[in-house]
Amino acid sequence: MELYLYIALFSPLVGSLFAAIFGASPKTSITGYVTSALLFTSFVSSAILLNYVMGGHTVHVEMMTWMATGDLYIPFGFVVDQVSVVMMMVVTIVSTVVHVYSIGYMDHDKGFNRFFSWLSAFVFSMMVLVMSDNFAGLFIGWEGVGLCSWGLIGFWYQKDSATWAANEAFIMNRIADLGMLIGIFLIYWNIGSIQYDVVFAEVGKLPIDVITWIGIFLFIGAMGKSAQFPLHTWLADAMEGPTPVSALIHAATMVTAGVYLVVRSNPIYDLIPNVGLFIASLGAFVALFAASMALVNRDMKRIIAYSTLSQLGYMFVAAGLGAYWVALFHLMAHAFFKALLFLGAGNVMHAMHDELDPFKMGGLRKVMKGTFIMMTLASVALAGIYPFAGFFSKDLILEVGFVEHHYVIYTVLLLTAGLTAFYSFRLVALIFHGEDRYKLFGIHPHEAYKFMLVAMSPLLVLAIIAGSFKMTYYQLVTNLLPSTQYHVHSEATYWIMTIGTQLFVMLAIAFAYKKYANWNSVPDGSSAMENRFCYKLLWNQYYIPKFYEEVFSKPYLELSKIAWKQIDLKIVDAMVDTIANVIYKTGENTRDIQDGNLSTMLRWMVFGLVVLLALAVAFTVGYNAVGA
Amino acid sequence: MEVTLTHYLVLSTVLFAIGLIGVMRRKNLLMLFFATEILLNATNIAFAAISHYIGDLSGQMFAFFIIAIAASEVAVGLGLLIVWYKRTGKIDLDQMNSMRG
Amino acid sequence: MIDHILTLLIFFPALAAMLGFVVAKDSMRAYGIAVAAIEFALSLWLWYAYDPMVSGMQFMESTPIVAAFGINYLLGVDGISLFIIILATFFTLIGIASLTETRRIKDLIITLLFLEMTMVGVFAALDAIVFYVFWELSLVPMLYIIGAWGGPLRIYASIKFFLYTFTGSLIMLVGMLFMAYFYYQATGMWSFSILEWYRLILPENFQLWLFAAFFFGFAIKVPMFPFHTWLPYAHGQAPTIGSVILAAILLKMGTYAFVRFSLPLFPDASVFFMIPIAIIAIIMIIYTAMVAYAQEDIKQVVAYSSVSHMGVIILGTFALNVEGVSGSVFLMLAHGVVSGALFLLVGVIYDRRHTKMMSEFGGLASVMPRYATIFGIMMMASVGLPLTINFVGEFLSLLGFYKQSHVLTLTAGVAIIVGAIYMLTAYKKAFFGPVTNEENKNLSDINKTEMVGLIPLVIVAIWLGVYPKPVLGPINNSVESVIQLMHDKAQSAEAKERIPDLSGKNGTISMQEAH
Amino acid sequence: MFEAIAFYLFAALTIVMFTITVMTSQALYAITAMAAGMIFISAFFFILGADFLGAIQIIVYTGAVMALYAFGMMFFDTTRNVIEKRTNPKIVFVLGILAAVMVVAIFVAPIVSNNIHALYPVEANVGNSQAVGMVLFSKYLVPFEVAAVMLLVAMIAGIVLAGKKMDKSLTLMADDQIALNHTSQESNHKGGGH
Repeated sequence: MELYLYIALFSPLVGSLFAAIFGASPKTSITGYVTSALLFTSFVSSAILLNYVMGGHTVHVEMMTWMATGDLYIPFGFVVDQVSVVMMMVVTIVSTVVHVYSIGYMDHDKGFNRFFSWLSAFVFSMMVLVMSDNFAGLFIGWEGVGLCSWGLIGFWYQKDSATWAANEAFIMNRIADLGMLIGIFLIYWNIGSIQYDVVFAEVGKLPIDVITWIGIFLFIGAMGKSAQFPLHTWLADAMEGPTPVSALIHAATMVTAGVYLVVRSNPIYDLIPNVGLFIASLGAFVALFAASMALVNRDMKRIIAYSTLSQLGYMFVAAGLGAYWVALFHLMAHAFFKALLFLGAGNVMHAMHDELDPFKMGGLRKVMKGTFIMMTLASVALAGIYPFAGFFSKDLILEVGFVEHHYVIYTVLLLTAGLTAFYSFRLVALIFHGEDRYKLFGIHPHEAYKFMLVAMSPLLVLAIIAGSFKMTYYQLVTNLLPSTQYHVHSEATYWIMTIGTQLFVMLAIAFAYKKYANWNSVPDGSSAMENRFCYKLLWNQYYIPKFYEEVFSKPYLELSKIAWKQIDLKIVDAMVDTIANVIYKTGENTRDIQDGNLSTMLRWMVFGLVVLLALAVAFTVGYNAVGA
Repeated sequence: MEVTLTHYLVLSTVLFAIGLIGVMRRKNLLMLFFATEILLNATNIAFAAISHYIGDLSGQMFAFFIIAIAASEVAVGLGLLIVWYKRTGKIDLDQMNSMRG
Repeated sequence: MIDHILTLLIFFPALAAMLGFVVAKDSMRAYGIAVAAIEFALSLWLWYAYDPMVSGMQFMESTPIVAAFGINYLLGVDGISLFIIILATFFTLIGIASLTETRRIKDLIITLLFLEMTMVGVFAALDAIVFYVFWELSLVPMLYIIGAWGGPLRIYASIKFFLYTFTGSLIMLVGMLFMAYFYYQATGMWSFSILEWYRLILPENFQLWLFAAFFFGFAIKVPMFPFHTWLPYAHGQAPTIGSVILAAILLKMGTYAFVRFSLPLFPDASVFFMIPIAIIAIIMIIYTAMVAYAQEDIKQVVAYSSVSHMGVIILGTFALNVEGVSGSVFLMLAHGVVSGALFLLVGVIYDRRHTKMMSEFGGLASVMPRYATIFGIMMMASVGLPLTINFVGEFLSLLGFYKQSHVLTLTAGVAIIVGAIYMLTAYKKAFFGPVTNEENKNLSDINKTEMVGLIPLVIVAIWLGVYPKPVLGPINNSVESVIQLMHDKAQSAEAKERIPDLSGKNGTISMQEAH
Repeated sequence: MFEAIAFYLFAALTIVMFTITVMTSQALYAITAMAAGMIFISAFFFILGADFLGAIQIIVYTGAVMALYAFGMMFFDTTRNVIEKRTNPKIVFVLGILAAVMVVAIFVAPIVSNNIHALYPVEANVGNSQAVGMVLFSKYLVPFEVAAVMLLVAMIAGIVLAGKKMDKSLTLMADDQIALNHTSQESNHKGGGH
């Protein structure tokens, strides 16, 4: 099985390096085929491993030593257990699909080879992240995906906004990574190892405040990668990257790494329910907060990005409340339908020549039937309608909130579910229904390549049927995760809740359709609604990006300039120069003594003699005084 | 009325001070040379006195060598002085300022 | 021959440089490369012959110079100095091989070979006077390189460089003389041997003063805030090769000397000054990172970033535990490789455009993709991405210091954020965006000569990031003996507690074997 | 008692003589007073039992050095008053006296004298000249020889410097003069057969 593990892990790397060889040369389709094939190989290996793990085994290998000094010992160790294999499956499935899809999507792009190199490198990093058997390995993957995300968001590096977004993403993630690093340090100095098995076995013996700090710092790491408030702004800006990237990285895999971390560290978080509650509360807040921003946004990809953010909030609620398997399940289901949604959006963008404003589309269902069906179904899944994947996972989270008696969280999540349904179908309605507003802009949309749609189909299938794996999945992961079942106590309450939720969601969908299905104009910012305070607040993302800009970015730049021009040049360096100048000036001024007149020199000589004698006397007197 | 080493040393110092004043005061090079001779002689007295009172001949040896050096100094110094005088016609210290820094 | 390999390593380049005067100008480059290659091969042989299991000094040589004062020509290497010596020979080779300078190349290569002698000498010397002599001698070739091949302000920069570092060294010399005097008082014999000094347990107040004296010499060399201002001028005016050697090797003399002198000689003072120095290091990290962010000249960005990273090295050194000190020694190598490479890269674009202003660039990624890729890799290494050489060192340094202070480490950890900020911003300014400047449109990508210098550095940066063990192992063994020595010598209770006792460490070794 | 009277007498005389040497504006007075002072100093040597040194003092100083000065003065026009520019005479005296006071203070403080031991003690049964000779030709033989060579060198130097042909000497000419002289000599060489 070790062989399969290595194949699953390293074939994306091989693909990446292969594509990198052609990185600077013009498009060669072979890079796309090779990387996709290698990704598929990785997927097959993961599937074999899944099968093996289902048999109750786990695979644990230690490839080689990485760092060893003092008491520290960090190997490159990989583990395939019930949790990591689920993640591996999600990652390989989505990335295989995205790779194949990208062959079509990036067809005309000059950086075709570079793109595949980055994309496969990302998959490799992600695999390292999920398969590592220690926190340092996790951190390698953690930073690796950050790097690839940087490279892919800024893929179109000629665009200033893209590179800006890339840097923003990287730096924001770095802030969080510092937290994670500190968490790792804490673990090391308190436990003496950062291997998962050792840490989880020993963590219970630590004082509670230490565990709390560990939990907090690790979660700070998770907050960055999963774009939780207040480090969320980068995710929406990351939509500058090519759409397959958004699908793979910023929906299905990388952003869920934070959830994975919390799930993986469940023995730690189990000991600190207070931190768990904080995580859950933050998750619920982000769910609502992100959904509200999605309501008014006019950028198709950003809307989906906010929806991702919102769903990540759901996952954190589950994870924070100790329902780790539920969180992971939603992670999985979400990966499928959200990737599908993004890829569908990619098709639309292609058709609309990179137009992102859904108000400028409309009526596209006529020309893009396949995409229309897929996106609608994905939205249905996202909204959580029975029997799609979203129903099983999302409803479960609501139940968790209810069963754990966190009614506020429950209410917030319920409300968010309604909002989710509304904005999802607002998007679908605006894009595919109504009048053909795109004609105003002289665009002739066309459906994407067939093979792209075919490539998307596995995701469609999974988005529909993933819910049915629930019990198999449950049995699998509860080998490792706490196996709490979340059942509402009375049958009646359960049904009322479920049906009520469904009705509420459907109502929201219906409202969205009613409002937007027959939209016929492009808003120009003059309508009454658009000038309302609430709308403006949401439209400007609660002014948070502006706030960051004004409070952090600009002052930092200003401060840096002050540090350089005022402090470094005018104080620190000037001080050094002053000392040098004083010495120089002293020489310059005292050179008059050297007027060449021997008589004067003789006087100075005698003067020096007198001074020396005086010193001798003084020291002798002093010495005698002390000596006596 | 015992004459002690201190007496000699004080005498030596007084003579040395006179020489020192001469060195600083004189501008005529020849006169300056006289002053340096006084300095040397002042130290010689000190050496001889110490030699006597300690009962060690080293002091006298030093004085002896000082006299030798003083003699050579006069020979070379006067030679240079004559050269200088022939070149400039003056032996005034104030005019020797080619070493101005 | 292996018994005298260190002497050979030190004086071979110097002899070759002397012979270089008679070599024809046209064949000077080949001659220089050949000499540097032989020297590098010798240093690799040194590594091969080095026994990584032994923690003490190896290949020791001793010849009395001034026997009455205990001054000996005493050489030796341990895990701490071994790799810095290799780094020095490696960079001299790379520097000469990828030399693009055309003015008076013969003089330049001869100077570089002399510089190589002094660098190897500093790291191999175990006698304080020999160390001091090489330490000061190293200033002369560098002064000449900056002063003769530098930019318009080269005279100012070189004099500042020389006088500033020289002043610090003088204070250090006073410290050394005092140290020898204390040794004389304690034992009745004169000795300048560092190894002999190690055995001396000084009273704490003596330690504080001596530590301070040594500190000035080292801190200016490192350069630590607020003594760093000579460095931007030196880098700004120095030719590419000068900056590369300066950043890669010469700065390491300071940090190396901290590990070689300050820690084992003055354990109590090290603990006493730990927090203040850590604070200086943190100021250095964050403040210079901010200054780097404000720069308009790409070489200055790299120069200040180099200062910022030196802060992490200092922090790791004063972690006073095996993890931190090993990490800081490793980071010295990493910093050498990465900042050396970055200076080489800046040199590449400077050769083409004769400007270092980032506003003049922009969009270089599309014109020079290979250049952008290598720059990107090195930038990411500088930012401290895992699996690059810098990460190992930074991780271990910060990890080590975390044992001493949580809050300070958290603050120092900001390094990874601010480092990303200035590096990414600089990269964005230079490489991303559309090509706006006409002059940039037809720039040629990296040529073979430049590749020769850069590719090995990329390989090393990634190889040692993925598999640092061959280097980290010997470093670890030697550092462990240093830490144990410090623990045994420490007098105050605080120092005993801060510096871990490794004598009962067999348990962990067996644990490692079990893995 | 006799010793004390002699000491004070000669001390007073020496001081007076040397003061005249330093203060007078007549070169002849100065040299005369100087010569007298030298002879008076030799008296101290005799009092101190350093007979040989006393003899040397008279021979060398009053005989050789003073004669040299006297000859030297013939070169200069020293019959007139020596005209000197005085600047800050007060400083001169203050410094000189200060120096004297300091040295006296150091000498008077009895710290040094206790620690000095005789390395070459005076032997009671031999005379001073004999003792001096013994030390001079054993311990101080090399310095003595060096001093002899030095005197020889000084003599030659004095002759060379003050010698007659010195207006041709290169040390005396300014650079351009030398160049001029040199070329003229060369041209002489070429053009002349003499």
